[in-house]
Amino acid sequence: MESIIYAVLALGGLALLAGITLAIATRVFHVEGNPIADQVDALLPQTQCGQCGYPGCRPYADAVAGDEAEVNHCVPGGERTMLAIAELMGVEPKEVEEEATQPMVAFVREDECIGCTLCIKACPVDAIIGAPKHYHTVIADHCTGCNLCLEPCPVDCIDMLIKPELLEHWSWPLPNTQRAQQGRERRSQHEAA
Amino acid sequence: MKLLDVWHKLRGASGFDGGVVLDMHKQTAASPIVDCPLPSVLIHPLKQHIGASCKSLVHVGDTVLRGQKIGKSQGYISAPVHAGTSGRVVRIEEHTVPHPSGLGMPCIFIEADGEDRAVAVGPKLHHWSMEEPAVLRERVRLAGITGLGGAGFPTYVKLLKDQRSPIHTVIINGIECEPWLTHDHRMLCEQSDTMVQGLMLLLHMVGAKRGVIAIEDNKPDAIAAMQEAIEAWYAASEHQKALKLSVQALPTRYPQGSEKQLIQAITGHEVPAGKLPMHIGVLCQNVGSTYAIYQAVTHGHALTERVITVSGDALPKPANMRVRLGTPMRFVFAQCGLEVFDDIQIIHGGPMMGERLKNAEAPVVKATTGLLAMQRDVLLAEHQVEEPCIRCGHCSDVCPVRLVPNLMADFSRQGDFEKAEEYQLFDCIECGCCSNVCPSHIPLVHYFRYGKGQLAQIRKEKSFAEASRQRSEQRAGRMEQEKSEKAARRSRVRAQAKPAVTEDKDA
Amino acid sequence: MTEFATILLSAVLVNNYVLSKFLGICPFLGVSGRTETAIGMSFAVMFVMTLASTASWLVQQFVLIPLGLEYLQTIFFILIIAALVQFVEMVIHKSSPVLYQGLGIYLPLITTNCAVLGVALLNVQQDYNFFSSALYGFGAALGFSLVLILFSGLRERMAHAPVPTAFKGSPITLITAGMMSLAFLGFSGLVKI
Amino acid sequence: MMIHISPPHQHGGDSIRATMLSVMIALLPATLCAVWLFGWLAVWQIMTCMGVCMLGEWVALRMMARPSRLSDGSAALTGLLLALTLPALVPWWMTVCGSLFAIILGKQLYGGLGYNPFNPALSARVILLISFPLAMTSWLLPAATMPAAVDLYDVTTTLTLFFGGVESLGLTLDGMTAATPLGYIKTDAMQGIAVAASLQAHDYSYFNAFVGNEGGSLGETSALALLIGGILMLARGTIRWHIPVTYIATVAVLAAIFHAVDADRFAPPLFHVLAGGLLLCAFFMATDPVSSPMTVQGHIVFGIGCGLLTWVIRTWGGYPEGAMFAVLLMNCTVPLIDQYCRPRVYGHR
Repeated sequence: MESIIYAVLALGGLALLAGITLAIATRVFHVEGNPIADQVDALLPQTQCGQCGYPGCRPYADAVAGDEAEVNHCVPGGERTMLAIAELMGVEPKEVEEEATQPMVAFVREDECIGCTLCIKACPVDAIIGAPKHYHTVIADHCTGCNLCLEPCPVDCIDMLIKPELLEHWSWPLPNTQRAQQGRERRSQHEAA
Repeated sequence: MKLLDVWHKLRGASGFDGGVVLDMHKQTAASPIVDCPLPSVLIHPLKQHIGASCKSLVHVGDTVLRGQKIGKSQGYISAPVHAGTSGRVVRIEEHTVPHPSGLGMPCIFIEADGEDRAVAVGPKLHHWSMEEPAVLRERVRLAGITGLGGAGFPTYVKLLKDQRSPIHTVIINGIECEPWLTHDHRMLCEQSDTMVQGLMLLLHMVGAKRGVIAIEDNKPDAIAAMQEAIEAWYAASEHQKALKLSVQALPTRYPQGSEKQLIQAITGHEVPAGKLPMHIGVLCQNVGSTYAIYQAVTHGHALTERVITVSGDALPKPANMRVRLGTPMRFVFAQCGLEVFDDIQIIHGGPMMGERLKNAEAPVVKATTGLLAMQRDVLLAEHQVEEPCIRCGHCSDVCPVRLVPNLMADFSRQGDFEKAEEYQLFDCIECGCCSNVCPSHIPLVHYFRYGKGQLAQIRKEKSFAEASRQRSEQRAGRMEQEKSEKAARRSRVRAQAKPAVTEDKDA
Repeated sequence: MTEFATILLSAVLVNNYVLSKFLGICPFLGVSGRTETAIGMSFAVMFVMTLASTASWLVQQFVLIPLGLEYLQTIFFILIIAALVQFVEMVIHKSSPVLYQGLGIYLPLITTNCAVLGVALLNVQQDYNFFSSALYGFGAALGFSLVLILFSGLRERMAHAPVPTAFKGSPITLITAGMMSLAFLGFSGLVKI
Repeated sequence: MMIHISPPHQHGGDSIRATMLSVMIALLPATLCAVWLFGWLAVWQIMTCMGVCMLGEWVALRMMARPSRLSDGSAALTGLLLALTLPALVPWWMTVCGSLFAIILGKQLYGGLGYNPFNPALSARVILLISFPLAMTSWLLPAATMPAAVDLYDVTTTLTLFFGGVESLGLTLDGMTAATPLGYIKTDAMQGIAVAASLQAHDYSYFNAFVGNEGGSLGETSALALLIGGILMLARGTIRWHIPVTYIATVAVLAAIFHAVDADRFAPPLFHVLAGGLLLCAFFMATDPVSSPMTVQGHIVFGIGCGLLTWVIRTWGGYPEGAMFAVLLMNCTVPLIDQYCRPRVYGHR
């Protein structure tokens, strides 16, 4: 009997001691905020297109950081962004649902534009300029190709054009050897496995 | 690390690290420079240098003179483009240029009138030693001179006199370490007096006291010619003994002619990463550039012609030629007896750093050092099956920048570009030594170019995303503000018992 | 002095916890994917193991033996280790969020790392005094770290190798661990205990 | 679609096959020496190893539906290297097992040529040593010192020995085997016999160690043949000098220091350099490009590490010979060495 009491007391005492130490430590080493969301946001392409189902990149970043969303919803970011987020979050990579197409840029057919300003309000990055009753113009360098201006346009005068390939923007593709292609495949398999 | 540096110094007889000894194929070493005839149409791309593109100053139908500025430089690092001959502008449109992508860029087409009337960019300055260096430098800028060694960096930028790091040594780069090419060799032999004059001019422009003409020891005739010219100059001008001119013969080893490696070989100092040679007080000029600078200053000639080597194992009559810029390559090859290009690969530049071109339609530009017509089946890529890396380390042995090429290539292949950058991918000078010695035939340089391109792309996307974010946040803030203003106004409206109708309209 | 050297050498090389005692295999396989994470884990394990071996020695000598509660050894030791790991986790979360993210689930798993419990129990078994047990704990952790870091280097190199499909992932990892174990057999007999 | 091909367009002409061939040529003296010492038995061992390695590689690649790589000679080289590390008397099935270990476990499972983190031949050798300790430490006497009953230059005798073992000739191991110098000084040291006395008792001579007339694996005994091969490779630029030189120098320096301190317990440096598989490992195993570091600095670290471990295991370890363990252990460290031993890049401080 006595030994049981000793045992209980000793174990309880030690547990209490550990508990108190940990309680104090929680206070001392408390971590503020969620720095992960900022890091996720930094990886996103900031097109603000909403294709992920969230109203912009920051909300999606918050959702991913809070484990509320999968890492594979960013369409314009494509595989590279998905892999980067998956690595940051330490989760398994997932296939990107829709692969983004070539980079696009919006273009307003000015002779058809009625100057309604609806697209200006829709643009998430202020890339369309123009006054009411005047032609609107897309600043091509600012356009993220998010398609959000297409919907509100009452006269369908906005086109999405493929960004032209310029000599200055050309960069070397992967070498054409078999091994080079295999290397890339292995990489993606490895990330996915 | 210090100990290693000592070791490098001890070993330093050959000057720089790594490097390879190549088959030189200098068939045209003894062929005098000949003039290439003027073609009927000259094609001038609007960007022939590193830096910002030029803006066309002429319109279709305009008549121009040789040396007339037709492309205006935009930005600090840029060089204007001049008409190659007198004639009429017939077209301004996209045309293929010597670029590995095979893409085109806007070019000005000039139909020659055959008279070849010229206009100078300024008065002749035969007594340049009386002139201010800044005046001479401006002349170089106006003449549109870029480095004629292949990279095409605008020359006047290098001639800047910087108080913080005064230039003490001017090196004339007569190394010509690329196989096949011999145009610098011929220039040194045929224009040795002009070279000495040009070196004097450069010394004057940057205020340096030491001038070195660096030549690889496989060109003994050039070394002898330059030595003779310098001795003659010393004998002629008693009063300028303060200047030290010399010819330095260096062992034949590729890439001796790479600017950074040459500077290391001659001065023993390394150009710090991300800096230019001027930061360690050295100016390095190519033989062709020196000649062009001298011509621009003394005669007011714009850069409208250059000397190139036309060679290759598929070319019947290889030659060193003085070619008008803008001459279509097909025309140049025709002068050397090559009309049909079946199974022949054209290389723009030397075989180590030159680019393969898809066809012979592109014009000769400022950066053209040579044109090679090679039998396809002798080229590396034609029988290159990339095998697994056996980590033999030859690539890092021969790397003049002391990189670890196979690991960098591996990271690039796997898409791990950040890691490749950590291994100093951007310090690679793409000399091609590593690919040349690789027993597994791995196209290492290609991987580096791919990696560099992707990294640049990622960076561009990052900065675009950052800008988009800022705009998006501004917009969100603005909308928030508008919303709260609206709400405030509405509550104000509600608080006032019977508001005026007009006020409501405002809201 | 010789005794301390013997304990240390034996724990690090000859009787390496991972390669010859097969303790701590879970984190050894789990956290060895990247060298940086492995180094972080090594420090965490070194800290925990050294502290755990000393703390358990103290508890053994001053609580369990006087009270005759040696039969409660396991539960006491686990309590101490669990509390220690919690503490370390908080410290790392505060001081290095990236490392915290990288270690992921394996940090709390140090609790159930048999190597930590093993070192505490072996200390008792071998009747070490206070300094010896601290040294033994540290040495064992050092050996664990050495092997973990070397192994992470090998795994990083293997990550992109064209390993046959059937051997991708765990199989080749275990084969490599076996090869390392073979190599470490070279140290056998180095220290006579 | 345009295919983009980057410069350079000129190649120096080096190839994997040439590299492998060059190593094999450098191994020729050691191989001939093995045949001289152990007669036809050496031939059977070497042929079995090389044949099984090449067959194993062919089958493995076939099963994985990958292109055959037999023509580059890497499998043959692995077989030759493995054979040279085996005692002459190893039964044929062990040789076969070892060769398969080397090619399949040591190489193909990791993805084939260029990806194996451990030297295939050495890993197979260690697996055999640990699995069959007795057979792997029974060192046949060289032909010159062999009892007359056994003629190693006779085809049938050696074939019987190879396939049937010693028993099939009605002999026992005792009369035909001898301990290696490293082996007997270790056993004698345990009984408190001084090194010099032990060497004298076994008629050790530096000359025999140099030409190879002593117990040991097929290709490791003759320092002369290995040196010729090593110098050949150095001269042809197949390997760099850093690993072998630092490796051997480290062993020699350590041995010299300790020998100077206590000559009775520690063997002299020259003995260490000539004994066991040190030279074979230093010139042919440690320099295996795939499993050694990339850079010169890495090579120096690697060589010193190998030397240190070799000497430590020989002197204090349970095994008499530490060279192969040392190389294998250092193979583990190669990725880290590669990461941390990089030369200073041009223009960086």
